[in-house]
Amino acid sequence: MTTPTPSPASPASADTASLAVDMRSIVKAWPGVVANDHVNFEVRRGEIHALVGENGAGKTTLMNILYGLIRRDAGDIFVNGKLAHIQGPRDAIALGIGMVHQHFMLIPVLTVGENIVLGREPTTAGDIYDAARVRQEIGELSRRYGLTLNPDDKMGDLPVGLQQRAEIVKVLYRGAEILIMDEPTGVLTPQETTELFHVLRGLRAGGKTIIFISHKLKEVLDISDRITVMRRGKVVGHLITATTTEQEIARLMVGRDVLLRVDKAPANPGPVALAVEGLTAASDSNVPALRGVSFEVRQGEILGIAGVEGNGQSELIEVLAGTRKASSGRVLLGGKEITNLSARAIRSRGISHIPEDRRGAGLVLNYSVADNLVLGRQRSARFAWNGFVLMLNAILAWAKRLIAEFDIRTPTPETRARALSGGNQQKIIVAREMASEPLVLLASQPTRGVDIGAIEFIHRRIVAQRDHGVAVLLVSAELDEIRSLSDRIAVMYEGRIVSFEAAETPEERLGLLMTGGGRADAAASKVAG
Amino acid sequence: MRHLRFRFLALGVVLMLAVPLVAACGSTTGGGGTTTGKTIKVGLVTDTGGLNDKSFNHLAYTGLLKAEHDLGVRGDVLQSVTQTDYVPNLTHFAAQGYDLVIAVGFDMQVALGQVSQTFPNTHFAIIDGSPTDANFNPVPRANVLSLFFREQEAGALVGTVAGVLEKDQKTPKPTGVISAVGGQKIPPVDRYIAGYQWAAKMADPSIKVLVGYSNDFTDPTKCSGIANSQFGQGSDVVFQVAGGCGNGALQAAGQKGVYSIGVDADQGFVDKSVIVSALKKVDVATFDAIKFIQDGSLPPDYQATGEAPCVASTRSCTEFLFNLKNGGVGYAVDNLNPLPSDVQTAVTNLENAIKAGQQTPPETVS
Amino acid sequence: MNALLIILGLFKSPDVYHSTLTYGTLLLLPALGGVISERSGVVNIAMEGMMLTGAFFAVVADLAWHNVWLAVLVAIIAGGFMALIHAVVSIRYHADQIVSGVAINIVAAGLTVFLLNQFYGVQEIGSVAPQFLIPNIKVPVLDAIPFIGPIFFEQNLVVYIAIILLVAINIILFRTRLGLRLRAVGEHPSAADTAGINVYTLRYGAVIASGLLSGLAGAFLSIGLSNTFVPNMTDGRGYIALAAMIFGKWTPLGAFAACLIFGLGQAIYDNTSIIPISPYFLSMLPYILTLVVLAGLVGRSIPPAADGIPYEPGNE
Amino acid sequence: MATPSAPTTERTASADTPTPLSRVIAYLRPMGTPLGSVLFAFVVGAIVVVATRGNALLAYESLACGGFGIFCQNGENTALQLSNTLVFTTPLILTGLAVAVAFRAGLFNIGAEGQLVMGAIAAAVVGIKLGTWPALILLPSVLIAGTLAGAAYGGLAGVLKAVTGAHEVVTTIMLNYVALWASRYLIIGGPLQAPGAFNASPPVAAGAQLPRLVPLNNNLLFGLPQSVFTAYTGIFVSLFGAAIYFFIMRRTALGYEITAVGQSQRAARYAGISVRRTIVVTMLISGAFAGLAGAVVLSGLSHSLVDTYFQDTTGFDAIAVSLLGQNTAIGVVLAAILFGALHAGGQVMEADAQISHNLVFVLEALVLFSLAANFLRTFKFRLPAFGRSPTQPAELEAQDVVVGAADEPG
Repeated sequence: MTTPTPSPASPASADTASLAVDMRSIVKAWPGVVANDHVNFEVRRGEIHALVGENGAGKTTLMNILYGLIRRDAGDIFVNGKLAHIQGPRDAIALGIGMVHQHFMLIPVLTVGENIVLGREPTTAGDIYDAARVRQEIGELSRRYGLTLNPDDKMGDLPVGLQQRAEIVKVLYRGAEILIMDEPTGVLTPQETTELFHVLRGLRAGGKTIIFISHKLKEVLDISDRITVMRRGKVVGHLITATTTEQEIARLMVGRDVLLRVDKAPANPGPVALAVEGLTAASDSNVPALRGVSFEVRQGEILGIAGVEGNGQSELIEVLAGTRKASSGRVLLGGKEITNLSARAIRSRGISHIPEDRRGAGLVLNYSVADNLVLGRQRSARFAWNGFVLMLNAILAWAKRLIAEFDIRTPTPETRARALSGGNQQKIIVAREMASEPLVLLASQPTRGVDIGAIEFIHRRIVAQRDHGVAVLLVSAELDEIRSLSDRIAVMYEGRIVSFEAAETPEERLGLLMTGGGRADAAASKVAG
Repeated sequence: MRHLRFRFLALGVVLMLAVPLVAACGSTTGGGGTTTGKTIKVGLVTDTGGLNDKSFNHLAYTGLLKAEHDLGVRGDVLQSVTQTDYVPNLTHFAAQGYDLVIAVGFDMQVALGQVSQTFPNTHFAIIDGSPTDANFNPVPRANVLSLFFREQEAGALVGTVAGVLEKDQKTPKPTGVISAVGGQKIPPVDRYIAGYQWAAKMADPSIKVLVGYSNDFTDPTKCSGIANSQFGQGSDVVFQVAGGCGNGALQAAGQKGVYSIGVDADQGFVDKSVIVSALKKVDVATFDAIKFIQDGSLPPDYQATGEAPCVASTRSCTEFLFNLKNGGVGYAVDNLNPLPSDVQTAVTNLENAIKAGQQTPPETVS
Repeated sequence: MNALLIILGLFKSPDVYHSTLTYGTLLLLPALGGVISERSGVVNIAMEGMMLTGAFFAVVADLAWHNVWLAVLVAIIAGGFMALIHAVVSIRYHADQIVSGVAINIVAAGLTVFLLNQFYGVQEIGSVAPQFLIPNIKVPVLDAIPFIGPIFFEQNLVVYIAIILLVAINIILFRTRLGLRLRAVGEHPSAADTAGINVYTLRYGAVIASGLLSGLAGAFLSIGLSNTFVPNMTDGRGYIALAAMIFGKWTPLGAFAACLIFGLGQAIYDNTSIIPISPYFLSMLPYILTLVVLAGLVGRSIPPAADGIPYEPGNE
Repeated sequence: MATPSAPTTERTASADTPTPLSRVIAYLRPMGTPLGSVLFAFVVGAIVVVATRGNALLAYESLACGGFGIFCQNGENTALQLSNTLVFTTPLILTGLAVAVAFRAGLFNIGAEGQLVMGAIAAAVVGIKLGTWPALILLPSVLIAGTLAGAAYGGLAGVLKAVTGAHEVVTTIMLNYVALWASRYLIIGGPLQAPGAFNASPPVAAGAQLPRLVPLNNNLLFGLPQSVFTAYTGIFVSLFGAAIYFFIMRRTALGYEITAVGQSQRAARYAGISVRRTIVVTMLISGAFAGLAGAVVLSGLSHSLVDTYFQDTTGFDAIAVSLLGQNTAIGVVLAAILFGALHAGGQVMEADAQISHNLVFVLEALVLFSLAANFLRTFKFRLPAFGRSPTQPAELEAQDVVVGAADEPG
C-alpha cells in the first residue's frame, strides 16, 4: 500500500474514520497528459466539500475515477474508512456514491420515472417494469426532500432546472450518501442556483456528504465547508472556507495573481458598423431563443454581451455569423442589410467570427495549421484561383506570416491542429479572424479553456483590433472578462437585451440584470420587444 | 481471449510455413483407372451457376470425372463468377495448352465464339449452345463442338405421363390442370416445356398447362413459391425445369401432397412427390466429347439431319445431337413405380414414335 | 388493368395470405434481430450475412447428423457466431459498424462457398431428405376453420415460433426491466453506464441475439422452405429485413407490419405465371417502397439516438 | 452514425520534428496500417485454409501466380496474368475513388454497384442507339453518358440525405437493387434485349468501344495470340480519374470543403460551407466515378449489357479498396491493383490449388475487419511498457485535459 505523499498544504488532520472519501495518491495519465498526478483528496462525512480548479485542472477526471467511470493508473480509494475496489459505476453506487454530471445523464425519450429508477428498477414477477411502484417511490422521495417531479412526464420536455432536479432524485433514489455534483450551476439561472443551494444544505442537514465541483469562487465560498484546489493535475491546496478569501483561492488555482484589468486607452467610437433591429430566431429545439434583439456597435468600440449562458447569446452570434436563420428583424452592416445571408457572404463582407466552440466549429482538427488558417476563406480570391483551384503557395505564405505574427507555437505549418495545445489552437482562430482585417469582429468566449498566457495575448489583440477601428461584439460567460474588455455592456436575459450599461457598472448590478432582476430602466427591453 | 488470439496467430504462422512442406511431397494429379488412349488435358468452365448447381454444370463435371477415371485424361475446372469471367477462364485453359476446353451452358456462346477464334488449334466443346459473334449470330468454327439435346423429346415423355394421369383422374387432386416452372425463358428450358405441353395436350386435350419462370436457377424458395401459386390455381403435377431452384418446386409438391417431375438427372431421391424425371445426359455428352477428342470415337446416331458428318481423324466436328434415339435424353420412373399400365403404354408408344420420326415435338412454347 | 384484376383476384384464395405470412416471417426474424441490435445502439446491416451463414450450417449439420433440431441449433449458433464477430469488432474495438457489417456480409458470402467447396469438394452438397426438414405443423381443430385455418394454422413450425418471439420481444423491449435498460443503452450509453448498467454486456447480448434470430431465419430458409444450400441463397432478404426494421420505426410490431407488406410482394411475385407484368418490375417494388418511406413521404423514421456510435466510457 | 475515420494524410503530413529519420517514418507511417491489415488478412486466411485441410502456401502461391504471374506452378503466362489483373483493376480504381470521395465527406456509399450498373445502362443505350456516330464523338459520349447516369443515381442518394436525412447506407442499398432489377428488365424481355440473346443487349457499336492495349489479332505476343490480352485502354481512363480525384481533393476549394464536411459538419457550417450542398455534390462526384466505371467496363470489356445480379462485386470491393487505400488517390490505385490481382488470382488458385476463389472474399472481409477495428492500434497499446488503459478515448474533447500540454493523440 502506498502511503500518501504529504502535499504542500497538508489537510487539516482528520480522524480517518470520519472521512467519507479518502483518495490517496491517485494517478491517471492519458498519452501526453497527466490528468491526475498523485492526487490526495479527503472529504469528511456530512460536509459540503468544494473541489475547485480551472478548466482542465483534473477535477472531473478525479471524480470520474471515484465514480468508476475511468480506471486509475495508481492509487487507493477509501470510502468510509474501507479500501474500496471500484471497477465501475455499479461498485460506486453500491458504496453509496452518486454523481450528478455536468452534462446530464438523462434520456430524453424516456419518462422522468424511468430515468430515475434506471439501473435499479422495481419489477414484478417476470422482470416486468413496475410503473406503479416507481410513481409511489418517487412521490415519497419528492416529499421528503421537497423536490417535486411528475414521474410520467417525458424527460425531454422538462426545463433544465427540473432535469437537474431529476438527476438529484435519481442519485438519492439509489440511496447515495455521497453526492458528487460536477459544475451543477453552469446551466442554472441565479434563482435556480439559490434553490439548488437550498436543496444541498437540506441534504447536508440530512447527513449526506456532498462534493461540489466548481470554478466559480463566489458560489464555492457560499456553499462549501472546505475546499480542495487543483491545478494542472495536482492538488495545490486544502482550505477551510470560513478562513479563506476569493483571492487566495484564485491565486492557488492559477498559480499567480490573476490580472483582472486589461490596459487599454479610452474608446474612440466612430460611426455605427453593425446595427441589429428587432432580431428574433429559434433555437435548435425550435423554441424562441431571440425575442427581439436590437443594438448597435460602432467602429472602434467593444460591446460586451453579458448574461447567463443559454439566454440567447449563442443564437445571436450564429445569426450574425450566418449559421442560423433569423425569423424576423434586420442586421445592417455599415448601413447595408445582410440579414440571413450565407455565412460565406457575411464573412466576405467583413464580419469575422471567433466561435465559442473552438474544437468543434472553429477548427478542423485533422487539418494542418496552414489549412485551418484559411478556413472560411478557402474560396477567396486570395487563396483560390477563380474561387476553385487552391493556391498552395499563397496559403503557405499566409500561414507562415500568421504563425509568426500571432506566435502560434507549432513545429511546422503542416502540423495538424489537433496536435497543438488549446491556447495555440485558439491562436489559430484569432489569427485567422483578425488578420483578414474585418469591419466587425464577433468574439464568442474567446478565452474559454485557454491558459493564462494565451488569455492575456488574446485580450491584448482584441483591444488592438478595437483601436484599429474594428467594431467588436464580445460574448463571454466570464463577467470579469466582459467588464475588463468592454466599452459598453449589453445584458441579455431570456432572448432580450434587458439593459445597456457602462463598462464600470458594478458586478452586483450586472448579476441582478442577468438574472431578470433590477429592471428599473427596462426601457431597452421595451425598445427591443 | 487476448492470449488465445495471439496463440492462434502464432499457430497460423507455423502452420502456414509447415503445411506446404508436407504437401509438396504429395502433389496430386487426376488419373488412375483404365487408360485406353493418350493422356489429354481437359478444362471445364462452368457458367455462373457454379458446380453446385444441381444441374448441368454438375452433370458435366460428373462426365469429366468419369472420363478421368475411364479414359485417364486429366481434368481441371474453373467456375465463373460473372459473365465477364467466361473469356479469361476459357483463355486460361487454352493458353495453358489444354487439348479440350468445355464451356458449360448456353450463356457462354459469345465468349466461346471469341476464344475459339483466338485459339484455332485448341478443341472446344459447348453444352446447349454454339459459338456466336458479339451480335449473337452463330459463327462456324471448325474447332468447336456443340453438344445439343432434344430436350423436347424428354419433356414430351414426362408430359405424356402427366397428361394421361390427369385424364385418368389418377393425380392426387384431379383438376385438369398441370404446370411447369422454368428457370428462365431460354431455349434449353423452353424446349423441355414445349414438349411437355405438347404431349400433355395430346394425351388430354382439355388439360390446362400453367407455365411460370423463376428467373433463377439456384434459389429453391423462388421456385417453391411459384409452384405453390400454381397449386393454388389447381395444378397437381409440376414439372421443374430450373435446376437447383426447381428442387424447391419438387419439395413444395411434396408438402402439398401433389405430384412433381424432376429434370436433367434422376431426381427421385429429392422428394417423394417426384413421380418421373426427364433426363438430359449432360454427363454422357461430356464424356462422349472428351472421348471423341481423345480417340476419335463417335457416339451412336449423334448426327442431326443436314449436318455434315464428323471427321474422326482430325477431330473436326461441329455438332453432336443427343436425343431419345441415341439415349442422350430420356426419362426415369421414380416414386410412382410402376407407372399405371395405360400411362406406361402411352409413354412407350410416344417414345417409339419419336424415335421412328413419326412424331416431332415442338421446340418452342405455344 | 387486366393485371390489376388478376392480382385482386388472388386475394380470394387463402393461398396468397398463407404465402404472405410465410415470407413475412422469414423477414421478421432478422428484422427483429435488427430491432434488438439497433435499439441497443449497434447498427446492424449484417443480418444478410448471419442469415446466409445460418442457412449454410443448417444444411451441413442436417446432412451430417440427420437431425433437424440439431441442425437448427447449429444454424442459430452459426448466426450467433457471426454476430459475435460483429460485436467484438464494433463494441470491443470501436470499429465503424457499417464497415464491420459490410465485412460480415462479404465474409459470409465468401466463406460459405469456400467451405462448400472444402467440405464437399466439387461434389454436390446434396439435398436434405424431407423427413429431416423443419416440419409444417397443422394445428388440430383450428386448421379446419374455413379460410382462416389454412392461412394461420397450416404453417411451418418456425412461423409459429417467430410469432411467439415477436410478442415476447415486444413485451421484453417495452414492458420489462431488461428492455428499459436496452433502450437506455441505445439512447444514451453514458447515462446507462453511470446508472450502473453494463453497456457492453447488453450490447453484446443484443448483437448476438440478432445473430441467433438471423441464424434461425437462415435455417428456416434452407431446411424449412428449401432443402439445400445454394450460394448466396438469402438473395438480399437480410437487407429487406433491414428496410423492414426502418420501415417499422425500430419497433417489433412495426417491423412485422413492414415484413408482411414485403411478404405480400413476394407472394404476388410467385404468381408470375398468371400476371402479365414484367416480374422484374415487381421485384423492384419493395425497394422503391422503402425509398419512398426513407424519403419521408410516409412519415419520418428516427433511429435510437446512440445508434452506430461506439461507446467509450468516460468520453461524454 | 459514426463515419469511418478517414485520415487526411493527403493534406497534412504528420511530421512534427523534421529529422531525416522521422521524415522517412512519416512517409511510411500511412502505409503501416494498410500493409498490416493485408498481412493480418493473409495470416488469418491461411488459418482458415489450413483449418479446412487446404494448403495455404500453395493457395497463396497460385494467388500470386494468378495476380502477378509469379511463383507459377503450371507454366501460366506472366503477361496474361498481368493483363487479367489489369482488367479487374480498371473498374476497381474508379469505384474505389467513388467510395473514397464519399468517405472524405463522411458518407458511406454502398451504392457504387448500383451507380456502376446505371452507368453501364446509359453507356449501352448511347453506344447502341447512336452507333452511327463517328467514334471520335461516340466514344466520349458513351463515357460521359455513363458518368452522368452514375452521378444522377448517386446524387439521388445525396439529395435524399440532404433533404430528408435518409441515411445514405440504406438508400444506396435499396438503389442497388433497383438498378440491378432495372438492368434485368431491360435485357430480359425488355427494350435492350438483343435479338438472339436472352439476357444481354446487343454490343455497342465498334466506335463506342475502348480499344485494347494490344491490337486484337492473333499475332503472337509473349508466346500467346495477342487477342488473349483483354486488358484495355480503360486503365488510362481510370488513372485519369485518379488524377482528377487527386486534383479535386488536394488542389481545389471543393476538395477542401468536402473533407471539412467529413471532419466536422459544425466547422464546415462555421466556415460558410453549405453542408447539404456539399453532400449532394459529393454524391454526384461519387456516383460519377462509379458510373464511369460502368461505362468503361461496358465500352472496353463486355461491350454488351449483361446480367450481373450480385455476381459482379466491383461496387462492393470498392469499399475495401478505398479503405485500404486510405481514401487517397495513390492508395486507391495501389489497393485496386491488389484486389484486382486477388480476383484474377482466384481463378488460378481454383485451378491449381483446388481452393475456391471465394477465399478472396474472405481475405477482403478480413482486411475490412482489420482496418475498421484497427487491431494494429490495440496491439501497439498492449506493449507492456505503456501500462495504460486500453480503453483510452480517441477524442479528448470532453476530457479533463491539462491545457497547454502539447501533443494529444491524433
